[in-house]
Amino acid sequence: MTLAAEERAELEEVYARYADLLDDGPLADWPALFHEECLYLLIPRENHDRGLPLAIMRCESRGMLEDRVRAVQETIMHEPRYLRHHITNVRGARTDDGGYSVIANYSVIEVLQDELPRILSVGRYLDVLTRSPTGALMFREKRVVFDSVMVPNTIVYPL
Amino acid sequence: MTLAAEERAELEEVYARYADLLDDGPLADWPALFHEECLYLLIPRENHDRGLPLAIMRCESRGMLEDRVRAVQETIMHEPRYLRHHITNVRGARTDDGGYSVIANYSVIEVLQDELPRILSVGRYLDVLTRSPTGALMFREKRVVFDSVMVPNTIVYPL
Amino acid sequence: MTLAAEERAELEEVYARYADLLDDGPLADWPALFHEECLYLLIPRENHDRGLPLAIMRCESRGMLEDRVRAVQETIMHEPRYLRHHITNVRGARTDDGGYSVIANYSVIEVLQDELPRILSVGRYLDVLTRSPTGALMFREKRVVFDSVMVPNTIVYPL
Amino acid sequence: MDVDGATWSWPDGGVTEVPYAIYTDPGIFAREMERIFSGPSWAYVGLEAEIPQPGDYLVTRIGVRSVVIARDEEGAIHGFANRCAHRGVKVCRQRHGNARFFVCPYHQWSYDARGRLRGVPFINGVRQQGGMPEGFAREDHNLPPLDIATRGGVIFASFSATAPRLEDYLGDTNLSYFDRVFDGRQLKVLGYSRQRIPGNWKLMFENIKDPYHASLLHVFLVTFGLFRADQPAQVRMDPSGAHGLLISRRGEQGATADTGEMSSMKEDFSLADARLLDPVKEFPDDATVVMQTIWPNLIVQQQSNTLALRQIQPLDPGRFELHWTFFGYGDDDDAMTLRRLRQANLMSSAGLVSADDSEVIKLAQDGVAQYPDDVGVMLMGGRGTDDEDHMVTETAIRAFYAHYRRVMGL
Amino acid sequence: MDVDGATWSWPDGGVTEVPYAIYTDPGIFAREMERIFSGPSWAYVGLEAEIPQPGDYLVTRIGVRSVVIARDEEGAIHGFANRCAHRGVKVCRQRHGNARFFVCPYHQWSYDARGRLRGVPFINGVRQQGGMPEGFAREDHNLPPLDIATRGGVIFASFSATAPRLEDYLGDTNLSYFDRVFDGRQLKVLGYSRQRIPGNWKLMFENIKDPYHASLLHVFLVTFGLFRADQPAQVRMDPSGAHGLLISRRGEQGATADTGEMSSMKEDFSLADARLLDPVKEFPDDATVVMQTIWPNLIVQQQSNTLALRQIQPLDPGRFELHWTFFGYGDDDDAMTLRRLRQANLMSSAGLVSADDSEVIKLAQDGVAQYPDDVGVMLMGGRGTDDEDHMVTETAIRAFYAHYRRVMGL
Amino acid sequence: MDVDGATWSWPDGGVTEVPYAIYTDPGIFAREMERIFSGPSWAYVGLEAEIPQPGDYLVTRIGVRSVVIARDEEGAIHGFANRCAHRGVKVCRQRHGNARFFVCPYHQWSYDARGRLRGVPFINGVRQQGGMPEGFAREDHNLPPLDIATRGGVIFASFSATAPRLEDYLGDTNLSYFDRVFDGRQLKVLGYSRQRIPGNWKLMFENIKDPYHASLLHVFLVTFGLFRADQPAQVRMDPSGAHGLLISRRGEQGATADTGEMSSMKEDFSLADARLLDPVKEFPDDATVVMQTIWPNLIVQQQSNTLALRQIQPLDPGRFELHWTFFGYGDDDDAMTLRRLRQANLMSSAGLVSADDSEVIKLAQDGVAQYPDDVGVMLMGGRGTDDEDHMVTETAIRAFYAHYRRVMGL
Ligand code: FES
Ligand code: FES
Ligand code: FES
Ligand SMILES: [Fe+3]
Ligand SMILES: [Fe+3]
Ligand SMILES: [Fe+3]
Repeated sequence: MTLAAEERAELEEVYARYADLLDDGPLADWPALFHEECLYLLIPRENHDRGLPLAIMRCESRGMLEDRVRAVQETIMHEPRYLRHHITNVRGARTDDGGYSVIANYSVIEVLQDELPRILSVGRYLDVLTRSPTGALMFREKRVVFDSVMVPNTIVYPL
Repeated sequence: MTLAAEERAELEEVYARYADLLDDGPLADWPALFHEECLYLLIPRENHDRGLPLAIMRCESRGMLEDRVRAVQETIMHEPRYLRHHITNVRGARTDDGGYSVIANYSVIEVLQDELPRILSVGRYLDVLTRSPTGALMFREKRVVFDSVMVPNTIVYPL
Repeated sequence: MTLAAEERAELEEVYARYADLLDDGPLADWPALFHEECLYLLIPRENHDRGLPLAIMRCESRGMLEDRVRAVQETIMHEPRYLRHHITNVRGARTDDGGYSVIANYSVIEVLQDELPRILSVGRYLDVLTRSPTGALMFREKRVVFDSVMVPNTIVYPL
Repeated sequence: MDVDGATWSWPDGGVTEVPYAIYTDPGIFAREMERIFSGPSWAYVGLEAEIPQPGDYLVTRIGVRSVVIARDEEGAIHGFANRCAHRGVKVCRQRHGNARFFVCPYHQWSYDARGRLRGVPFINGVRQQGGMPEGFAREDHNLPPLDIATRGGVIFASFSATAPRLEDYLGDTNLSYFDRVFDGRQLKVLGYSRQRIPGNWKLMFENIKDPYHASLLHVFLVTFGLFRADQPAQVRMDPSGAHGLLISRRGEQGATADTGEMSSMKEDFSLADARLLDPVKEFPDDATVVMQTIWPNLIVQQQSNTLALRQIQPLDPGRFELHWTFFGYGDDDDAMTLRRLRQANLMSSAGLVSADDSEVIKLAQDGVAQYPDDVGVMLMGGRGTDDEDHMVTETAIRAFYAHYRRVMGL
Repeated sequence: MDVDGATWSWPDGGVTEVPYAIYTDPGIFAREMERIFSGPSWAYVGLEAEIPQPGDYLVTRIGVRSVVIARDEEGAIHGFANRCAHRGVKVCRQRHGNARFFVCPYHQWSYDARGRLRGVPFINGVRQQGGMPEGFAREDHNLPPLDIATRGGVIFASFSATAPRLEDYLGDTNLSYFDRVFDGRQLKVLGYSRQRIPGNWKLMFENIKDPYHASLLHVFLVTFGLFRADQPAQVRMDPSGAHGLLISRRGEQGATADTGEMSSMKEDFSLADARLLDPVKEFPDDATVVMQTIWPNLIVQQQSNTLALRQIQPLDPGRFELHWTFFGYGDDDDAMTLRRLRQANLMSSAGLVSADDSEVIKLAQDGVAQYPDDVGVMLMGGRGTDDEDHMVTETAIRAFYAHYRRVMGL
Repeated sequence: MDVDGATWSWPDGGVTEVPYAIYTDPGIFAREMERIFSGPSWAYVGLEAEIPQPGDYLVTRIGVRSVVIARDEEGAIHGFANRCAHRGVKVCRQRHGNARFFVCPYHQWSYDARGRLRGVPFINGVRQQGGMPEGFAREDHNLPPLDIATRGGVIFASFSATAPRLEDYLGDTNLSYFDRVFDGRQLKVLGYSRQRIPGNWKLMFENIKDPYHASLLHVFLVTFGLFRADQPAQVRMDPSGAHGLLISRRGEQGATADTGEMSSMKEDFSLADARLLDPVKEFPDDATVVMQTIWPNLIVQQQSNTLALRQIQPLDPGRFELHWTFFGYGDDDDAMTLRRLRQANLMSSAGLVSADDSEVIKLAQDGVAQYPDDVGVMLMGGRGTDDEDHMVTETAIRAFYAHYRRVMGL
């Protein structure tokens, strides 16, 4: 089943805003893209393919997303860096509740101070979006399955 | 001549599915995106620009695509790897038979086991799509012209 | 405010053509995508974030863009190279004059002769597009804010 | 400098001064691979639970060397170098699998689970032509075998045939804490996390053997009282100093007389979703954190209810990989499994706590690499290398380097 | 180890044992660049068909050194180092082109097709100021020239003036097979394929000189009977052992008495589109595959109807580039050209067959790099270095290393 | 080769022959870091305008070493190594900021603006346990300090305490031209450009000290008459030859008697938008271009109205970074600021002119790296090292290497 142009346009907007908030902030607004009851998993493709449950980030509610954001900003010691997303090849299907189940490819390029850009992470989003009472699309589930199983040092920010 | 939103949406779907099948499989379903009489060329930009015909993959029918897929899976000895496509900046024009001639940019990031992600190939698709009796878009021609003329070791999977 | 599918499609076309002209030429046609009174800045994110005005390319008119293009082709000594753009996650808003203010993510992969592909530049476009008398969209302002502050040797072509 | 050329020697000051050269010098690294990782040590290579069935195998690295750990048809575990006896090709390309024989892709020499050469195609030639010469014996071309020792479901291997019994190697104290986690219950693998850290591999051991940093670097730990300098703690070593234990008990949160010096503490930070931290007691003693370091490549982590083995794989003087295996027990109920998975948010390549460590290790490597002739000082808690009953000490690091100097002859 | 310091020597066992150090040691690599690639050898640099017109030139590498091969106004071919005599700048940046003079970008010193310095801007200064001093003579600053030899449209070059005649260099047997492909007909370049392989350059020669692997590694070849150990074959060398020939004739497909040991064979694999393999006989003899290796950097491939030259360009001990030039003949009809292009599916950086080789070479480098002190064994077919009439032998590799040891003084 | 092993020596020919090995050899690079960048030299580290307030600091590199330059509460400027005295961690991670104390992230040792150790958490232990031993004195663990010299708002630093007065170091001529730009007016930073160039750091100095290339390589300069060999010019050095000045005055455009040899000139190229080039005279003298090179890491650029400091940061023999700081004066009006910003199109990592230089430096490194035993020749303008009044000379490069050889003992 393919998406109508208007549906695709709406999804592209959501993903553009998602990238925007993670790359250019404010990071504190990013959790608002998720439903209060949500599941966010950052999971190595190796675990995903083998049916192993371990994720390197696991947030089971918007609250946990907010805690992660706050920790990134207030508690985690890390070098300054820039991140840049490319989210492409969005494909999906309508769900019964007027939302969508979506698959998209992503890559995140990281720039550490005085370093050349490098690929921090690459993989696929396995998402379920639902509609808020106001009709806005929100993430109910987001599984970031990353092919780049060997992480270059540290992943500080959500992807 | 620009594409209407619905036309663009339909093309985006085709390319998303194309990426999906190569990156996450089943690879065996990938040839079905092509017309039985088709031409698939994986050609270094150097040859393309100089008018030299040699391609490093040359499939002149869906059957040859199937043979390539089967060889990848059954005969070629290769290290395990993940591939991830980004297909962007799709632009095209309607053709007389209701299909499209399309140009798109692509990159493929490769992840070998225990290695960091790297760019395997980058370049441009020069495609001709046609409609099947059922109205579905299929590739009649696909020229993968890759800028990354110096191949990092081996290209095992089609791009 | 989100863009309608048709608006998004029109913008995607503009950016696809933009990438096309820079990656595959003719480069001489690229300035025609800009309004005669335009501002093109290639500015390190570091300067942009700190409010420092210095850009490494600064063109204040289409004429200056033409001068840059001509210098690239006739006066700057440089090694042969291929460039490939990915312009993604386009988001924007309509402006009063029927144009758009747009933000998009970009990356440019560079291939030097006999080298492996590498990321030349990554960042974000901060653009203002306006309509020409004929109704075509043209860039009135384009700020290329690049995260990859440490430039790998030289940037010869506009990004 | 040239460590082999005897033009270089360890500076005075015993183990209170550590020369930066040991983090960057290729000659020292080469000797480490030889004497430490290929010497009479027991390197962690995996869990029995990862290769439960006959024919199951896994591939890992000891130092820079790829090795295969395989279970034979009788269920016995063996190990051998992952490098064909013919012309050196890596025989095994998958990280894990099940195989009766290991067949090299190049000429299909095949080896059994012991790494013994079993098949050589065309050994007698084809149609009376070619084949192996007089005197060629398969048994002369087995793969270099590894000694294997297992305990509590954990597999160790050694390139040397002269390593002491694993139990003697660990020593009583470390053995007892090892048995505390690996108590005979079935282990259940929950998943893996892998990261490549741009620092010398010894910086990882320094980090885990260093209770001093925990209350200062790890704001998250301090803020939520998970680990603090003013909490009851012990530092324990084996007699050699090679292995170490960091044992602590969660205490009060909030400010106390001693938190003044923990300037990093965020008193106003409370979790929006408390489920992230809802530890339950699951071990007989009161310890809430036990970090065990086992020479030369293993960290056993028990941080509240998140259990993990961290395997250190050096790549070169300036880089190492950390391979995490998260696990629980076969008898965990779903709630406990979920708890372990949630607490894993603190410890991984993206851990709320461990991210501090991988980031600071990079900063350490960046710092020392610029000053090859300088030294670091390890004076906290004095100059000794003995056990301590508090966290304000670098004694375990000093003990580690005392052992290191003996093994390396530096 | 230090090969120059005489602290290292080739292990006993002659050429049946090859030390892994020669694949990884920088000192050995430096010596290879000096004695092999800059010594009295003939390195392949291109085809006359690539520079047909006066002024045409191409840029390639001999070992790690960039060189220019140019045709002068009289049509004669010359070669010289691509490195300005002034301050070392790479003079020529394009892979190929047409130029009367080669002008360095930095100060525009210009050289002719022989690499002779012709122009020095401001050699006499400007307005009586500056310029070159007394005694400066342009002829003292020509670019290091290369000796050039051509045969059958193929161009070879040498940094040394003492290389033997090309014909003597190749020897009768190799010369006759060289002439078999380069028989005087006009050559038509079909295109290029380039790949950077993470392995030592000698592993490429081992691979092509090794008929033993073909029936085992190359499932595709075996499955379609293109190359099998039970087919008629010869291995031929020149007297020095430097060059080699692998000659075979396609035989039956399907199982035979001997295919049992070719466990990899896929009997049920038949092509959906048979056009991929429709070879036609085009050479006088019955050989369907002739792979020729020419010291120090060339492989001439005739695999059915796909013809290619593979040029080896070492980068460092652990990496080399393979530059493929595919060609046909000026008198090929379209059907033959199309046939060659189709069969190229088997041989390139994405070849159904050659992909096995580039992948296995990486696995070999990965394997040997971990064990610098070990050796590979080359005993298949005995210990000799003579010609053989079958495929079950490593004789050509042994012969190659016998020559290698002489040249390298190892 | 081994420069320390005395197995290597500078070739004959004084400074007219420069061995390529100095661009590629690790041993020579290590000695450069020691004797040149850590020796009695003054390295540029920043501008006072970048740290105007008490507590302001910036982080930069001298050679490969990270350093902090900080202004204390009294407004005095200090510098120290950015490397913790405890265990080597990079203390400061931001490129710039404001801080009263510099706190190492690992154990929060804190240092003041002089790099003096002020705080050591738990120095007395916790609850009578642990802490620092008898005899531990904070003052024994200060960070290695830098000597600081400032002039005209420019900050220089030295790892050595024996560097001469900055004024004596520069010499009268260079000092006067330095004062010409840094004349006491407030400086206004316009922004930064940073690039990593794949060449040896000395190639950057050669380039700027080389007026000979400007009229030949830089087609844009020549075409628009900004810099030409037939224009009035001087080359000036300090007595040591370490520092240099290239001074020229814009002359006519279009062809003249001497442009014949500037084959690169594009007479038909006129700007579509002339605002790119509308220089105004702003200095008392007639010089339109003054390029000053200050040993060991600074280029002061005045090209028409674009002013920049270029700081050279070597990474290894084959790579260096160029960090550009563009500036104007506090009393510039908007038109002048805009003019400087427009003219910056000529000079940066994407400069219409400087792009030629970064590209040619890569080509030089590519060229010399292939021929480690060859030499470059520097004969233009003779063999001397004295000042000249024209552009057709390499005298400043010869003077640079004469000084280099003395400092390096080569
Ligand atoms: S290399 Fe393993 S079988 Fe030959
Ligand atoms: S370096 Fe070639 S002309 Fe100066
Ligand atoms: S390393 Fe800086 S405080 Fe310990
Ligand atoms: Fe820690
Ligand atoms: Fe092969
Ligand atoms: Fe210049």
